[in-house]
Amino acid sequence: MDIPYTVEVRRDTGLTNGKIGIWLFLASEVMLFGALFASYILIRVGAPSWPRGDTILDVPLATFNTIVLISSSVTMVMAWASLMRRRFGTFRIYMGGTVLLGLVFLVVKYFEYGHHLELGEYPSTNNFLAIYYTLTGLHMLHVFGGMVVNAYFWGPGAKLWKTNPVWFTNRVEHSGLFWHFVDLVWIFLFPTLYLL
Amino acid sequence: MASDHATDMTSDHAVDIDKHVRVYITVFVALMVLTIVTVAVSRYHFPVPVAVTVALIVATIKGSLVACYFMHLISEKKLIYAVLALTVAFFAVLLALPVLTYSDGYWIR
Amino acid sequence: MSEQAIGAPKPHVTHEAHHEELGFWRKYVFSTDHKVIGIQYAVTGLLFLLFGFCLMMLMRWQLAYPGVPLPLIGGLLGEARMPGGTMLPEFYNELGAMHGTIMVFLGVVPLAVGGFGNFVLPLQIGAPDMAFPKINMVSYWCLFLGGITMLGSFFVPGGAAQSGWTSYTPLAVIAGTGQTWWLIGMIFLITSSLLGALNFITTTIQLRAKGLTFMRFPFFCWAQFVTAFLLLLAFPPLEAAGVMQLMDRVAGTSFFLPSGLVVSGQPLTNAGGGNTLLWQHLFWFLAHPEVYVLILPGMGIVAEIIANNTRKPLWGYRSMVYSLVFLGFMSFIVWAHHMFMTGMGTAMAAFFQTTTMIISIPSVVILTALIISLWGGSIRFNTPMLFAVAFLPMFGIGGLTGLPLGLNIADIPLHDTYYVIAHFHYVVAPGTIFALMAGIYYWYPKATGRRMNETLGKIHFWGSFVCMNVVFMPMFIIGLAGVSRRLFDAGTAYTFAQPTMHWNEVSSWGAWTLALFQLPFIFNFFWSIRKGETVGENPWQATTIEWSAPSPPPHGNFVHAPQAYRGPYEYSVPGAGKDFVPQYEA
Amino acid sequence: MTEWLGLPPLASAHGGQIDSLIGWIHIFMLVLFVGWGGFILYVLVRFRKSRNPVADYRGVTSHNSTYLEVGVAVVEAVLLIGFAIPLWATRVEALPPENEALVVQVTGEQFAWNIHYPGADRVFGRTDIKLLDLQSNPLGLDRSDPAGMDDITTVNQMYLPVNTPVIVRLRSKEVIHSFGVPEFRVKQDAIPGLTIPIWFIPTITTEEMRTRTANPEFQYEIACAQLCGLGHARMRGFVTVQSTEEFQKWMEETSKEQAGAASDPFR
Ligand code: HEA
Ligand code: HEA
Ligand code: CUA
Ligand SMILES: [Cu+2]
Repeated sequence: MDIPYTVEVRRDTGLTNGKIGIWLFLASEVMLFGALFASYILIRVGAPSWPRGDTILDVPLATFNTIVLISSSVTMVMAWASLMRRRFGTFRIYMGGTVLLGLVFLVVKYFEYGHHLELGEYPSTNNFLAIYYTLTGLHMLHVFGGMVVNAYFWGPGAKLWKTNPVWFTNRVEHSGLFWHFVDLVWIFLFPTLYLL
Repeated sequence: MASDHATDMTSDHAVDIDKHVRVYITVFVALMVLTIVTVAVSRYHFPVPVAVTVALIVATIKGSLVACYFMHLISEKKLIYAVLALTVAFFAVLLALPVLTYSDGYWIR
Repeated sequence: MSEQAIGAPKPHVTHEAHHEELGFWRKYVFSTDHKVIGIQYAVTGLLFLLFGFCLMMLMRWQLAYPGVPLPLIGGLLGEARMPGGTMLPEFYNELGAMHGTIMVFLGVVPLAVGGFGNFVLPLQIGAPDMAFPKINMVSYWCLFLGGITMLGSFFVPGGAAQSGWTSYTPLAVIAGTGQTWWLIGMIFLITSSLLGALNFITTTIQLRAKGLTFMRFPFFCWAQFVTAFLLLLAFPPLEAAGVMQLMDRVAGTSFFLPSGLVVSGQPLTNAGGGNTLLWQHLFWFLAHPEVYVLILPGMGIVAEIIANNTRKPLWGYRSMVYSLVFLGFMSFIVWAHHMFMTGMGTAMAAFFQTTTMIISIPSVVILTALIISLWGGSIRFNTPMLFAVAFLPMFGIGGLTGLPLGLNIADIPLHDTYYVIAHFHYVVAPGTIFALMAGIYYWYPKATGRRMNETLGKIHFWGSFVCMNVVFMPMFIIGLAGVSRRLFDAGTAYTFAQPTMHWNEVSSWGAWTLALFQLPFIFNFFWSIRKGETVGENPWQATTIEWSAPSPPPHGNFVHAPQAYRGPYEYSVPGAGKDFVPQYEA
Repeated sequence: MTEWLGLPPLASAHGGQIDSLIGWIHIFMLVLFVGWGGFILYVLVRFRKSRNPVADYRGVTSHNSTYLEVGVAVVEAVLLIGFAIPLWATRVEALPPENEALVVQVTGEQFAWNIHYPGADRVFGRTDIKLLDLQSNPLGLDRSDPAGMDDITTVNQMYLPVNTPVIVRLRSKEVIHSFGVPEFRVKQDAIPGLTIPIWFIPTITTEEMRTRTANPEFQYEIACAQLCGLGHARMRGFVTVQSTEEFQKWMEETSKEQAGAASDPFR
């Protein structure tokens, strides 16, 4: 038995199940990060003094990472576009690129964390670092999750392209939506943590 | 539209997709520029309120670009808009939380 | 969406190939069939309800006879918990915290949302299954892991969480290991609920049968739909808070720890600068919507059963639906009525009191509509109906006593006393639990093809109805006398508590008798699977779509896709041949 | 009018208003409950299947229930705007001026109430965590600070003058406690990191209350209302309400005695 509207859209909503599902998921993600941002503001406002991000954190490195993540968003959407144009080869390239860029991001983060830990700057040191580690850490988990999914569509998942291209394209679009959201979160994390 | 393409492989829309791709590139460039801008601005240590407003405005623009074009929100179905509207409302409540806490009473430290 | 898309080649492999026969494991354990998952959820929920009840019966001994060794059982629980059979305060606090947590997150939510939602909702909207069967399975197993974690926490050194189900900081941060397990367990449970919620919403929107517009929904579907949104949007903030408390505990951060804390004479070695109230805000931001998550499915069930057994349409269906949606929306902006005594100023207090009073109105509207629906009916008093009718006054008591709590000047003497305990138990225990029992008796035939025994059912009902009131009515008296909750000795130390002590005894005996009256139910539940009277598709002559499927429904539910031709409750239509015109009959 | 509710005997100035609000809202609740309850019973009997075999498709046609709902809303609005909000405002904003009131600092800790009086000079002495000693000096009060010399600190024993406004400054050392005195109709969480003032006017001395309640052991008790750990159930303080003279006498004596004890070199 097949579930209706996994591939074709339902007439009255004009949407597939997956599309609605991913957006609902993102909605809950918004509330998750929303709560963290709210906590950040609340604690910062309450604090007698608060360090400027760039006095502690490495802005150039983070800027580089921002660029990496944004580029990965573009490759992601290009990957989807190539499927729309029925160019599976280019899809592979772009998708591979997306995954690699994600990897670069994680590697950079790894060194960033390592650096701070060497300097003895732990989450427990002060609330600025506490927030920094918590927010970026959670975001990092999201990046990792997105990478796994994308890698799957790049590799084994791509089999679906042969049997049901439409469905495959949809799934890539949905994992793309998640990936862009992760990028979007970073776009706000970057200034709030590093620049202010 | 854009979202429907997912379910629409007819070649005459390929043209349409090309248009999209061009948009993506422009957005990409814009995002890069804005990134540089925020960093640059933060170099001059403006007073916190100014810095915050600028940073947030830029971030919001970047965010909306990603949401509208990469995530196709610019042309989504009503249903998705409805869900997001609801979310935004409660998100606002969340962000009001600090304000509440420090507005009155003895919650202020 | 182009024709070609609609006519796009159906995937050869759907999520999993149902077509060939599945093995035992895939069919009954790691199943993706919403009915199997629903039953898994329901049974898990019931077992946890029973477990939570057992914890509470232990506590009730200590409350009735503080410091008196508990015969037999007391000895078995070990020196660490009940040396010589007398309960230690740490163990009492464990039991209290875990009773609350288990009842709410592992008992009622899995049964009401996971169980009834999964089993009934797709059938009622005429769907072959949930929109995302795999995610559905994952969400159940997340719940399972969460449950295991919570149970496991009883055996870690220092025992389970002891800081109440509210886990207020800083107490929870400086508490023992059990709290860490609690937090991890909660993160599993939250994930489970989130996955479930997005699945329900998508299913409801996408998989509705042809002709089933939202205003033709059975009230139960509406209730589940709104509930799903509450879960989806209210739970993430608690997840965030949970992560932060976890950080505070394991990584030594100070999100919830202000500077300068001195624990038993020793300054706390942490950075400080956190905010204690932040936790309460984030917790109640979830936990108030959560309490409506506990009640709304119950209301849905009651509405179904009342319509069916009065043999007439619900009165004021539309107003009920609007109230429901409004209720759901409002429930996000009343949370601080749990924090009236934390020192809020006039403006905050005014705001949250007002919203709290406003949110009580839709409940009044819904209750009123349900009561008035009885008028003019031809009322059949079968077991489901008895539980459903009893729900009304019980929820009435619980709800009405919410009002004094909602006016914070009146809340001053009542806050954190047994009055609060009584208030919310009237809504969750004789309220929600009764509604859920009604639902079990009502949909059991659909799930098993057999009806539960009526006589046993009636014994179960009358016994529970009397006992519930014996348990909780005294708590109002105790609370009004000013006795605090969470006292491991029921307030023995306090002079003003003395006059209330005997009421604790009454309440406890009520609770233990209540347990006895659950035995017929438990027996009935298992016995009827094999021995119950067999029934056809539609034993209750009901109108909603789930009754058009065979009982029990096969995989894929319907022989051919159903269609809705009219509203959900077309009973006793003048001029119609029979006294009910099903939604699904042309 | 609120005896039937079984609230503890009332012994504070503002408590009366609270009681009457509680009384009225409970009457309102009873009316609703009895009304609807009666209605339900009647309907269940009148429309049982055996008596009414055929249900009426339309049911109730009148919309009187709407008036009821509006009625409920109105009553709630009145209670809210007429009583709750203004009364709360007087609780948190109309604090008496400190020079006319007795200011006491109460610091909760696991599991005791530390009571701190500023003494005759009405100024609280400096406290310092380094001086803190659980036995002799739980608040770490600095006796060498001139302001601190005449200060009085007690554990779990609070003395108050009758008919005098009292401002209690609530604080906590580690976890959240809740300062509740049922007879005074006061309750307030003690939140670590915050200092929260509450105020009330005791109207009945302990002595008088003993005669009234015909209980020679009667004591006003401070009950901790917020779960704060193992000793939560035992975190009990006492309030002794005395005539102003008695209170003054107590304050002078204790002040001397504690100052002496602190300066005593052999101690
Ligand atoms: C299902 C759960 C549930 C529900 C539905 C409610 C409903 C309400 N609750 Fe309750 N509440 C809890 C669960 C619930 N609550 C829990 C668990 C706590 C304690 C948490 C903790 O501290 O551990 C709590 C605590 C709590 C507090 C905090 C008390 C304190 O800590 O000091 C407050 C304060 O405003 C409150 C208010 C209300 C109000 C105004 C409603 C309103 O929505 C009620 C509206 C309903 C009505 C007004 C009744 C309408 C019916 C009729 C009019 C007809 C009745 C008559 C007949 C049928 C015969 N609740
Ligand atoms: C849904 C929520 C829920 C439910 C249903 C209950 C049900 C009950 N609760 Fe619970 N309780 C809470 C939520 C709940 N409670 C919370 C949140 C707290 C606060 C905790 C804290 O302080 O942090 C609390 C606290 C609390 C206290 C106060 C403890 C204290 O403050 O020190 C007491 C005291 O008597 C109590 C008693 C009871 C009793 C006697 C029941 C009875 O009604 C139990 C009835 C149960 C049943 C009737 C079970 C039926 C199920 C079956 C029989 C299973 C059958 C199985 C199969 C068929 C497989 N509860
Ligand atoms: Cu201090 Cu409870
Ligand atoms: Cu609430």
